[in-house]
Parts: sequence; C-alpha cells; structure tokens
Amino acid sequence: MSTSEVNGLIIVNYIGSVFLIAIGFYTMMAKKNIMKIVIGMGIVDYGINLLIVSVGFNPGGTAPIFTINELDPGTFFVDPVPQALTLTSIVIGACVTALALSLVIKIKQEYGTLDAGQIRRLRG
Amino acid sequence: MILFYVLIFPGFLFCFIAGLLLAGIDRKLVARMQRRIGPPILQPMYDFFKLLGKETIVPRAASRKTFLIASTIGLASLVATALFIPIAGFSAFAGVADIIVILYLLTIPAVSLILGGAASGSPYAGVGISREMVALMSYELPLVIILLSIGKAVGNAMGGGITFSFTEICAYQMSFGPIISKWSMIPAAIAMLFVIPCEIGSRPFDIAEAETEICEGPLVEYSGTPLAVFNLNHAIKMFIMTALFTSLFLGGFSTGIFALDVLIFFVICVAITVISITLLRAVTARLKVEQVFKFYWSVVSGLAVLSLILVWLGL
Amino acid sequence: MIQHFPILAIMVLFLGAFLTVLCGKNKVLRNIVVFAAMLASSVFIAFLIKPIMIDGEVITYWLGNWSPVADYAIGICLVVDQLNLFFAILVSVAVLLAGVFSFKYMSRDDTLEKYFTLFLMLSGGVMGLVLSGDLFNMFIMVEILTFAAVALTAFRNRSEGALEAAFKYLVIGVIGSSCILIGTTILYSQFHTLNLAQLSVLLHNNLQPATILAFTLLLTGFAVKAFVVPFHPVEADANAAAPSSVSVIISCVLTKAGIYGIIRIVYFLFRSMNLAPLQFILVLIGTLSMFIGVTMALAQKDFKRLLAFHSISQVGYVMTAIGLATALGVTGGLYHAINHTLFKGLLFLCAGAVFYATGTTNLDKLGGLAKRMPQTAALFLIGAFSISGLPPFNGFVSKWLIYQATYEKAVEFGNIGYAFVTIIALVVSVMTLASFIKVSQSVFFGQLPDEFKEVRETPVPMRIPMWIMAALCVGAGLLPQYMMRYLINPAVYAVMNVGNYIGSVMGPGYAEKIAGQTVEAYSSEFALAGYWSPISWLALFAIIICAFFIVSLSGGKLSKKIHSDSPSGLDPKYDTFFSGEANEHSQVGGSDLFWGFKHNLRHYFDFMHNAHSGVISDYALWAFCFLSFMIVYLFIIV
Amino acid sequence: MKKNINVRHIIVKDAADIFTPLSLVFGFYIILHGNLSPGGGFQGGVMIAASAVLIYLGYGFKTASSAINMEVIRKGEAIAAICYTCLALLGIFFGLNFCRNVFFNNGAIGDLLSSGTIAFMNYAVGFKVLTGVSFLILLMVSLLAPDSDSEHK
Repeated sequence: MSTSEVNGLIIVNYIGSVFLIAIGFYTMMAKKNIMKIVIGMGIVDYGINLLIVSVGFNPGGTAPIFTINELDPGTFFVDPVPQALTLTSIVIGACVTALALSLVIKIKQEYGTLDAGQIRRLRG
Repeated sequence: MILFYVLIFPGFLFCFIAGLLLAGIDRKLVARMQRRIGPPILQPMYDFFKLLGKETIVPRAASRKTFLIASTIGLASLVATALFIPIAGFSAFAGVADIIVILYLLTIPAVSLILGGAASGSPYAGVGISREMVALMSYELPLVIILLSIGKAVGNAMGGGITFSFTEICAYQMSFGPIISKWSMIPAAIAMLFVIPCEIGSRPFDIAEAETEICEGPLVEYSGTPLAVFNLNHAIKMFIMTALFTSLFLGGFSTGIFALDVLIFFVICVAITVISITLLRAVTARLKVEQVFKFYWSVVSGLAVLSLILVWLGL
Repeated sequence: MIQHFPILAIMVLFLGAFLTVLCGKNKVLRNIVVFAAMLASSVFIAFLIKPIMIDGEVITYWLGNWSPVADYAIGICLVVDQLNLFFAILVSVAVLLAGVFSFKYMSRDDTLEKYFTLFLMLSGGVMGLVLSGDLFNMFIMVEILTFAAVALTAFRNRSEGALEAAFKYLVIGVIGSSCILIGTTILYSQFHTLNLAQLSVLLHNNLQPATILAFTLLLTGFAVKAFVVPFHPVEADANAAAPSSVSVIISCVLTKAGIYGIIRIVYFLFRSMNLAPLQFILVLIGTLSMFIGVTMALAQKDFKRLLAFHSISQVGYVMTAIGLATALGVTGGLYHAINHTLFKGLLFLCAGAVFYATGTTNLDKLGGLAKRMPQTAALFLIGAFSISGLPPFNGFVSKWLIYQATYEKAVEFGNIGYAFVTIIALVVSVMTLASFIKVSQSVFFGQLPDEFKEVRETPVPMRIPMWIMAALCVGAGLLPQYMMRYLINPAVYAVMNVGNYIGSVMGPGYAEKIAGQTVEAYSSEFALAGYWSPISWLALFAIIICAFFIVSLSGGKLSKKIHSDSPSGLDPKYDTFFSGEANEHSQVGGSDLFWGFKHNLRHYFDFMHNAHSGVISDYALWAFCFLSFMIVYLFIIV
Repeated sequence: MKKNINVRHIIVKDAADIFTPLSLVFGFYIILHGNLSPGGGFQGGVMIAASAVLIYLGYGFKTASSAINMEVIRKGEAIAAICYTCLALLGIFFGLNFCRNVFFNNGAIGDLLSSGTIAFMNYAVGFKVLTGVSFLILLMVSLLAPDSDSEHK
C-alpha cells in the first residue's frame, strides 16, 4: 500500500473515534440504567484512546526505538508520545471503570435497583 | 481627636440627641395628626434613661452573651455609619467614606437585631427575625440600585468613570447643586423615600416588630438596658437614614457658619422624617409580609431602575 | 536547592499517602506520618514565597533534566510562577487545616488508613495540578483528584446518599475529564507539544476550527471541575454526603483548581480574553452560578448542602470577576478565591463540629446549640459574616473589589448589562446573609431540643484549625494591603503578563523567535474608584472596642441588674414567652423562615426544585447542552 | 457465568493449572525486560494479575483469597509506590533533577542493567501494577463472592 493510501485510510480511525465518543456520550445522557452509564463512560474512553493513537500515527514510520546518535534529520518514525498518553489514558480508564463498578455494586445493595430515576434521594 | 469624633460629634452624643429628638418629633406629630395630644418631645429620652435603671432579665433559653452584646454591636455600627456620612459637608473620616461601606454598615444594625432576637430563643423572635430578614432583602435591592445610579451620575460629571466616594458626591453637589435637581435622579429620590421607612421599620412596613401579631418580634424577651439600647438604635437609625438622604440628594448648601449648617441640616432631616415616616405612619395600616416584598421588588425597584436607565442615557 | 521544592511539595504528599498504608492499625504513627507529610508540603511551599512572590522569579523544573531541545519542549516540567504559587498556598493552607481537623473528627470511623491515603492523594493531586506546566499532566492530576474525591465522598457509605452522590460526581467528573483529554489531544495533533508555554506561543491569535474546538472542550472540562452552573448539583450532593473535612477540600480546593484551569486556559494558553463575547459568556456563567447557588441555598434543609450551594454562589463571584478581564476584576476574583477558601473552610468545619457533637446536620432538628457550644457558635458567626461580606471581615474587601470591577466594566463598555451584574452581586450578598441568618437561627440559636441537652463543645484538636481559619478571615479583612502586596498583586501580574512564564520555560526570546511576535501584556494597572482603606475597618474596630469599654466601665453597676436563672431552674420569670402555646407547638422550623420571600418567588423555586431532579442522566444532559452551546457560541463569535 | 465458577469444570480447572504458571513466568519476563523490549511494568503486571483471576476461575473465591493474602498485597503496593518515588528522588540526591537517570546508565543495548534507574523504576511499576490490579480484582470478586459461594452449599 502506498503512503497516500494509508494516509487516506487513517480517516477511518478518526471517524471511528468520533463515532465511539458520540455513542458513549449518548449512552450517558439517554440511558437510565446506571450500569449502561458506566458502559457509556467506558466507550467514551475507548473512543478517546483511539483518537490519541491515531494522532500519533505516521504513515510509513518505524518504531521509535533509536539511540541519540542515530537520530538524524532523515529518521522517520511514529510519534511515541501519543502511545505513552494512550497507555496512561487506558490505565485511568480502567481505574474509572473499576471505581464506578464498585459504586454500582454498593448502590445495588443499598437501593435495590439500578434505575437512575429511582436513585435520587439527594435532590432539590 | 478621633475620640472626639467618635464620642461627641458627629459620633455618639450628636446621634443620641438628634436621633431621640427626631423620634420625639415624629411621635408628637403622629399624635397631632390623629387628634391626640401626644407625649412631650423629650419623651424618648425619658424612656431611655428609665429603661437603663430597670432590671435586665435573661431568659433561660437564651444564649447569654449574644443576647446581651447584640444591641451594643448595632449601636457601634450605627455610630460608625454616622462618622462616614457627611453631615452638613463635614465627615469625620473624609477619605474613607464610601457608599458601599455605608450600604454594608447599614445592614449591621438589622443583623444585630436579628442575632439578639435569635439568641433570645423565643418563637416570636424566630418569626420576627425571619420577617426582618425579608424586609432587609426587600429594601436592599432598590437601595443598591439607587446608590449605583448616584455613583454613575456623579462619576459622569466628575470626570469619566464612576465613583463610590462620598467625598466626591459632596464635592459634586457643592459645584453643581443638589443631586435631586437632576431630572434623572428624581425617581431615585422617591424610591429612597420609600426605603427609609422600611429600613427603620415603621408602619406600614413594620412587619418585623408587628406588636399586634408577634409581640415586638425580636425584642419580645428584651428588658432593661439592652432594650434601651435597641430603642436608641431605632432612633439613631431614623436620624442616619434621613441624614443619608439629605447628604445624597439635598447636599451642597453652605452658609459659611458651620453650626448654622448643622442646624439647617437637622431641619431638613426633620422635614424628610415628616414626609417619609410620619405621614406614612399616620395614614396607613401594616402590610403583609409578602406584600412588602412585592412592593419593594416591583414598584420601588422599578423607580430606581428607571433612574439608573435615565442616568445611563446621560440625562 | 530551592528549585527542588515544587516537586518535593507534591511528592511528600504522595509518599505520605503510601506510607500511611504501611502504618496499618498503628494510629499514632499514622497520624504522625500524615501530619508530617502535610506540614512538609506546606513548608516547601512557604519557602517558595520569598523568591517568587517577593523577588518575582519564575521557577521551571524539568523532570529528569529533560530541558527543551531545539526549542522543542520534550520533557515534563513543573513551573511555579506567581499564579501557580498563589493557588499552591491556598491549597496547602486548606489541606493542612482540614487534615488536622480530621484527626479528631474522623476518629469514630474505621478503616482510617484508607481515608488518610485518599486524603493525601487528593491533596497531592491538586498540588500537582496547580504546579504542573504541562497539559497532559494537568489531565492526570485532575483524574487523580477526581478519583480520590469520589472515593472520599463515598467514604461514609452508610450515610444517606453517599454512594449516590459519589456516583453522580464520578459521572460528571468523567465528562469533564474526557473533555479535557479530547481538547489536549486536538492541541497535540495540531502542534505536537503538550507544554503550556510552547502551546501558548503557538496558539496566540491562532484560532482555527480545531483550536476553537479544543478551547471549548478545555474550558468546559475545567468548568466542570469548578462546578459552575450547570454542573453544580453534583457538588451540592457530594458536599452534603462527604465527611466535613473532605467537603472543605471539595468546596474550597477543587473548585479553585477548576478556576485555576480556567484562568490558565483563557488568559494564558489561548490569550483570548480580549474577545468581548468570551468575557460576556464567562460573566454570564458566573452571574448565573451566583444567583442560582444562593437561591437554592435559601431553600435547603441540610446544613452542609446549604453550604455547598453557597460555595457554588461564591465561585460564581470568582468566575464573574475573572471573566471581566480587567486587572481590577482579576484582583477581586483572586482575592475572593482565597477568602472563599478561608471562610467556607471555616463554615464546613463548623458544620463538621455540629455533626460531631449531635450526629445530624438537619436544620429542622437542630437548635439552640450556642448555649452548649459557644465557641463553635462564635466561629460560625465569624464565618457567616465573612461570607456575607460584612465589614470588617475578609469577604467584604473582595466583594467590594468585585462590585467596583463589574460597575467599572459597565461604564467602560457603556453596557448597562454589566451594571445589572453589580446589582445582582450586591443582592446575592444580602441573600447570602439571609441564608446564614437562617442557619444561625435554626442551629445555634432558637430553642434547644431535649435530645441535645447533653451536647458538649467539640474537643480542642478540632477547634484549633477552626480558630486559625477564623483568625485568617479577620486578618485578610483587616490587613488587605499586605494580602495585596504579597499575594494578590504578584498573582494578578502573572495572569496579565504571560511573557515571564514563557521566557522562563522556553528560554528568553522564544516567542519572538518562533512566532515572530512579542508577548503582549494586558494592562495590570487599576485605580480604585472609591476609598478603599483598611483604616476604616480599624476605626470601626476601635469604635466597637470603645463601646464595649464604656459598657464594661458601667458594668459594675449594670451586671448587678442583669439576672438570669440556672439552666435547670424553674422560676417562671425566666421562661420564654409563649402566650400559652406549648413549647413543642411553637418551634419555628428552619425551612419555614423567609416565607414572604419564597412565596413571592414560588414559581422560580418550584422550577429550580424540579430542575435539580437528582437523576444523573439529567445532569449529564445539562452538561452536554452546555458543551454544545459553548461550541456553537464560540464558533459564531470567532 | 456464576454457574460455571461454582461447578468448576475440570476443563476450567486444568486450564487454570496450566496457564497460571505460564502467565506468571511470562509476566515476570515482560517486567524484567521492560527496558529492553516492548512491554514493561504495566503490561507484565497486568499479566501476573491475570493469574489471580485464573486461580479464582479455577478454584473459586475461597481458595483464591486464602492463597493470596490481601493485606500483604495492599502493603506491597504501597511499598512499590514508595520504591518508585525513592528511585525518582535519587536524582535529587545525586545533585540533579527529580526522575533523573543516575547510575548504571551505560546505554549498552541488550544488557539488563544498562538503563540506569529506569529499569528499577520499571520493576517498581511492575510490582505496583501486579499488586494493585490483583488487589482490585480480588476486591471486586469478594463483593460478589458471598452470595455466589453460598448458593451451592
């Protein structure tokens, strides 16, 4: 595949990530089941991760492993920073999901329901 | 010198005499309007000294310290307000006088009354402080708008920006004549005339101290010295509000002799009292709580906003 | 050595958090570790005051010595300029006092090592956020502090609504964090750097669609963290459910972290505060927060929930002032930020003390505690007067500055709309007073219910931080000129002149070299329209002291005439007047106060009550409406 | 799901037996060589934590919780975090900046101790993740465990 073709294909990633983020946000807004809200949070997270990774993609680039002596102006490699960011973001996303799930378990135990419409003791 | 300002003029003693005199005149005039003979003009003073000699009872349910101290805080802040208001062009702390400071200082007597009432632990006082607070919220909105429109009007004339400084307001009135002579400020002046009775708590806006409904509200448990001080606060507030009106809207006159100026100032204060307090008190009955609130936030605020808009239009 | 202090101030907190886990059940050791970590962090911050605030240096600290290569910031850096340090001081004061308070306050709960671990993580997260010079690290720290705050909100998971509040906080927090992360990603994709200073140079006057989108997302993200309207219900829930010492952090510190983020975004990163429509939208958000917060507070029945709504209202003041984009406005905003930390901290600690003593914060159940807890009542009054802005307390000084700033803005723009902002600000101040009158009437004054007859004053370790906060409140009100000179003015200077920051991070002359432009500064000059002099407060204090002196002079005679009965006495002379009604029928409930006010505005209150429905999907919907509105609005104005 | 866990098919059990040591060894390999080859502390740590899940799947919650001491894991996580911080602080003790790579930093490719403190930090991260994630998993499982175990007794 030529560089320009790959370059054109990367748009799929962006569309996909925007699509995922939109679905996630829609889930958080429209669904009343708090389990689904947690799932929505996860989907948003995946969408963002996909977006970050795509940002760092460089068509035809090599893996960013080199010593400082090899670094000359012609070296062509994938941007390593977004990968590090994605890794951090994945970890954070996992933690968010874990925390949210533990809260959901506790809420289910205490309220006996997962319906957000009934989990509203604090209001007004 | 500061001690002189604080204690004698325009501080405690002056306020004491002027306030109680105003209260006496007010009572006498109301009585005459109602075809009664009325008490002597010095009656509030007699009352004050008599109450000082009476026993002070602290109810069992009261928080003793707050109950006793509250009245003094109100008195202190009223005296402080008197220092900041230019009386016949003279203010003790020229340079620190500022209309927003005065706006806030004027709320402290109400707050002290509220705290004293709350500390007495009586349910009547509970209702009373709630009403006092509603009254405070009612008149604060028009008062704020009035003061801001004066600040803009004076600032326009005195070089561009705005001013919150009382000294500049006085200087403006010295050179351009009283503020009330501006067309745009007339609605504000009328609004201010309505603010005065509510601030003081006289009929028809005496919802907080309604004797017939809630037995003097916050003052229900008071006796002896604290009650005397609260009555004094009421009288001094009367003087201070009228003095504020006079220096805001009718200032700027000068005869050259200071004592005469003060006398004229006091006479104007009496006139304002007669217009805004005595007449209103003699001819009206008490309004309901929500009526007071509605009146101030619609009619009086409307007048004040009209004034503000006129000032912005440059009239 | 001094250049290591920023990282040490962050790391000792995290180190303390991990060491706390190792302490296990040993209470004394754990408390020593926690206290040492908080104290060390504060000391490190305090040592930075001299070089930064007074000498005007900016410290840049590259982690691992990865300084910029070929004008490209490849490393992670911490930057401490005056604004960062201002917020760091604020954070460390609040954290230290709340931490000391919680030693005793939390002593009845179990699994305290988890509490202190999370508490220190939270503090470390905020400290990291305000000292970071890097957009992605700001995001990470935001996430850390959101986690810790959510977990701490749910800490007393058996109390009413704690889990629910934590879950809502988490969902709204995730929306904010996601916005920040998407914004960061978009900026990275455009400029391939995450360093704030470098981005600031590259972004200046560079508002293309992508950067506008990033700007909106970042602004929304940090607005979520500052809990302005419409993200506010979550904060109210979280503050009501969390332990008081955590409420202090959420209300005083996390909202300030959000405000810090907003200042960094609008003044520093995009330098776009010269856009009048942007100023307008920030002021509008601030004014709405101010008004909605205070009116909702008037309708509350729970002490802490009421305080939470007040913190929304006070943050609204800060937001309004920041949005004015004048030097005076920023001065007032920052001053109010630090004042809010002091007095709201004090008030939450008072609420905590009441909860510790009585076990409830319901306004309708409490009453008359001033007799049993006189010191707490006095401290509460100091806090209440400060937040209502009565002179001579600190709230007055900053509110005065904000009134003047808004009104001056109105005159300067010839726009009467800003004059109404001043009016609303002043009226909101009175309403604040009203709602604190309500609290004092129904918690500290009024009648003492029988079940609280045996309540005792809180222990000394809880009162010490409260007294310190109260002293700071009075001090910040009485000595504004020192506060201005050593804290506020340098911070305002840093907000208005971003050149120092950029020069320190990327080397002097960087902006000229890369973007071919000089870093312009907003004017940081301002004149006060009235006379703003602490002498007036001192005079007032002198008068009050004089008055007390006179009273006490004649007190020899007077006190003989003051009679009171012992609390258990039966003399009917000392009974309260009930006019025949039995005591229990005549109690005035806290929620029944201000009937006249609420009756007239009943449609508004009904609407607001229904709007705060407590359903998390609704809150998420509000958040997205805000986000979409901001995107549309900003694309239209640019 | 619940049913499978409690019946504990021989297939699940045997698979757990086989894959637990594998995932442990492979995880440790990934952690130790994180500075030389793709992977690193986080990935290896998660892989090791997966073995905790395998034990749970194969033998149920009781065995898993008795095999793995939660308290030790919790403290281990804190120790790992402290180690990481202290390694980072070494930079300051050596008169350089925080997180600076200070010793054994010879840069020989393929040598285990060639990358200075980075390798050790990586091990600390690995230890932290393996303890942290196993703790997290066990904690969440224990929230569900009481009712799932009691159903079949």
